[in-house]
Amino acid sequence: MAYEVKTQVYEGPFDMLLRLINEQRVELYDVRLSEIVDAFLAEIAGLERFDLEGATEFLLIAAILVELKSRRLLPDLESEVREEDFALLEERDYLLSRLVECTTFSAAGRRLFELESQASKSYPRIAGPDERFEGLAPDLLAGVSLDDLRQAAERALAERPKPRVEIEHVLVDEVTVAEVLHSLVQVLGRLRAITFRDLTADARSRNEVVVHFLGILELYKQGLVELDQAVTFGDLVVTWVGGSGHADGDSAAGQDLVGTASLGGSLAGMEYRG
Amino acid sequence: MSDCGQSSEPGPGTEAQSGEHATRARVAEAAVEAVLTVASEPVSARLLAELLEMSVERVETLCRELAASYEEEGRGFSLARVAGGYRLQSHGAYAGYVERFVLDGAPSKLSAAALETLAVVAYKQPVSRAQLSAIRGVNADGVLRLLVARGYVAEVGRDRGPGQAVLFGTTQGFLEKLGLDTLSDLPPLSGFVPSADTVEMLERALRPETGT
Amino acid sequence: MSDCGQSSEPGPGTEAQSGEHATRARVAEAAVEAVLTVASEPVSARLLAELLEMSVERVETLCRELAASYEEEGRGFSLARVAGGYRLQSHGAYAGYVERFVLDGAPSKLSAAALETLAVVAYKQPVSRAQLSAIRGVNADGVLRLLVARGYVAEVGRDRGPGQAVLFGTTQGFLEKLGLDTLSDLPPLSGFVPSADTVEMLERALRPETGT
Repeated sequence: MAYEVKTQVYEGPFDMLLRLINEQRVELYDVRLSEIVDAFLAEIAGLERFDLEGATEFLLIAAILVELKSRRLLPDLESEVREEDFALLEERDYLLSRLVECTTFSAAGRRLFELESQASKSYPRIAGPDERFEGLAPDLLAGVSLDDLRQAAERALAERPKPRVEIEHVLVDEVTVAEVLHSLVQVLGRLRAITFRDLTADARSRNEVVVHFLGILELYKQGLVELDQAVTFGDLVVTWVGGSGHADGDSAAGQDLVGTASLGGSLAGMEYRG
Repeated sequence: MSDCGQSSEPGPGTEAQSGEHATRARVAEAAVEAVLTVASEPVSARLLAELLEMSVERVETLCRELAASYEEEGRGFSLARVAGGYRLQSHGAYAGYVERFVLDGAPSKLSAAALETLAVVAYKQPVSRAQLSAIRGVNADGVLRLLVARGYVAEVGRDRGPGQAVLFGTTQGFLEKLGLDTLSDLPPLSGFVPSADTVEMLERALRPETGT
Repeated sequence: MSDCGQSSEPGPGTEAQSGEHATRARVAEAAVEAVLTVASEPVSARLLAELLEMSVERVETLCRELAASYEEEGRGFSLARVAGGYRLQSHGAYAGYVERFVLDGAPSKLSAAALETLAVVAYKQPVSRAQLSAIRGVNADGVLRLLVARGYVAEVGRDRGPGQAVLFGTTQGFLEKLGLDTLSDLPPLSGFVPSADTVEMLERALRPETGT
């Protein structure tokens, strides 16, 4: 399922993760880490004081996500349980408990929204006493000095929320995995086998090479290509085994792969920024 | 009970339905009641007619009947026709209670929010609702209505731009209460005063804040 | 007609008389109506009891009955209990007409992130910035500032620990906006804990196995 994540400065990593996992029903490895990172960086940029605690917390979560993501992305070459897996399990439990807490308050927030929507249909009467009681009604300005008024004006004019700096436009996705997948499926369907070096000979940037590599990994994961590397650091040969029906880029396989585009986009974005 | 019943039928243009809020006349009556409940100023028959999508004559008949029924039922409020419009007001028979309430119970001070809004109107007049909301970062309508009802603030004109937004300014009464001759006697503001451009920019910045 | 009936009977302390405004209960009801008509904020049962010279319990019963009768008669207004007091408000069923009248434009809605933060404040108050940030996973300053500016949340004190962090809580306005009488009317938080299925789904999404 194709989706787009709108980075909103005020939405935190937990929100983002939850929204993606809960509502969009995407797998964890589809989560755009760069979105999360960008949101966080934007928050930090807007701070007068650097929040070390928050940053540490965030880095921990980001690290867990990267770890989990990379494991899901790579083929399961060795399945033995390693020691660090236990540490990972622990971290995962931690993350899970945070997500459960966050889910709870998300749901509570939605309920508050419902209550407010309901209540906002009724407008309160605020007319106050009519002129018959004017003489009696306490003068609301009694005791308000000119200085109070000046201070109130300064408060009101100063206490403006800071305008948000739009950051979305900074990210330029030169090429996404979705686009690459589309062309890879066509090229491979036609040529059947090609070295990765040849495949990326026309790449204009390292980004594009990376994105192609991710595309190939995805195709491998889907069982559409076979990979062969005779010697370490040698040429990687990509062989199409997906059948001829897949030469059409709009095939079901192509559709399924669109989600991965986010990852490519995110890596491209990060590379671009670095 | 935190709120007393919230069925969700007849909006404007909705066909009258059977049941409690049934007949067309009853819907119109209730709509008048709803509007007058939230109004701080008398509402003209013409405006009511527009809101209810019926003739001015029908509105007048309806209001007369409603007023008579309140009187007959011995309600504590009455529907009065004053200064070119209709309004709900406390019934004269219960003025004693109202006086005691006004003396003892009514808020005797402007809230901080109301004072800030009043101050912004005073210094930046003429200002529109939207500008006020943008400056304060909140919808200013409720507070504005209170200030108008209390006679501190009044409509002073219309924006010439598209939309012709109503512009607000302070009243003579406001000046008198604060012992000022003219607005130029207001103490000067120190520090940053946003220009119209800045206000507009703020308005824009606030807009994407809507729910996901 | 310039005003609809201004007979001059029962003020406070006046003996109930026979006739339309007759029975004691009806006088009390009408007095409540009169006071709420001129009020601009919710009026506490205690104050009403004082004005009417009757017990708080009787006032509460009376208001409940009055609210029920408005509802039953399909009135355009309702008598609601919010933020610790009673107020007249337009009936939700006629929001369409009222919105056309007040021209507020829909008040800008809170974002999901703001709502979630609001929920944390509501259920965990008093709460510090750091606690909020920890729960939401990011710095909460921006959202908090918005909630304060919109009048949902305010500083309510200082932590006694080192650093004396500012503590936040919900406001009277929060109760009014949500149509709640007191904070104890908030739906219990336990009702929002995700189901076992959801937790399992989250758990699965985090499982580091290679998916196919």
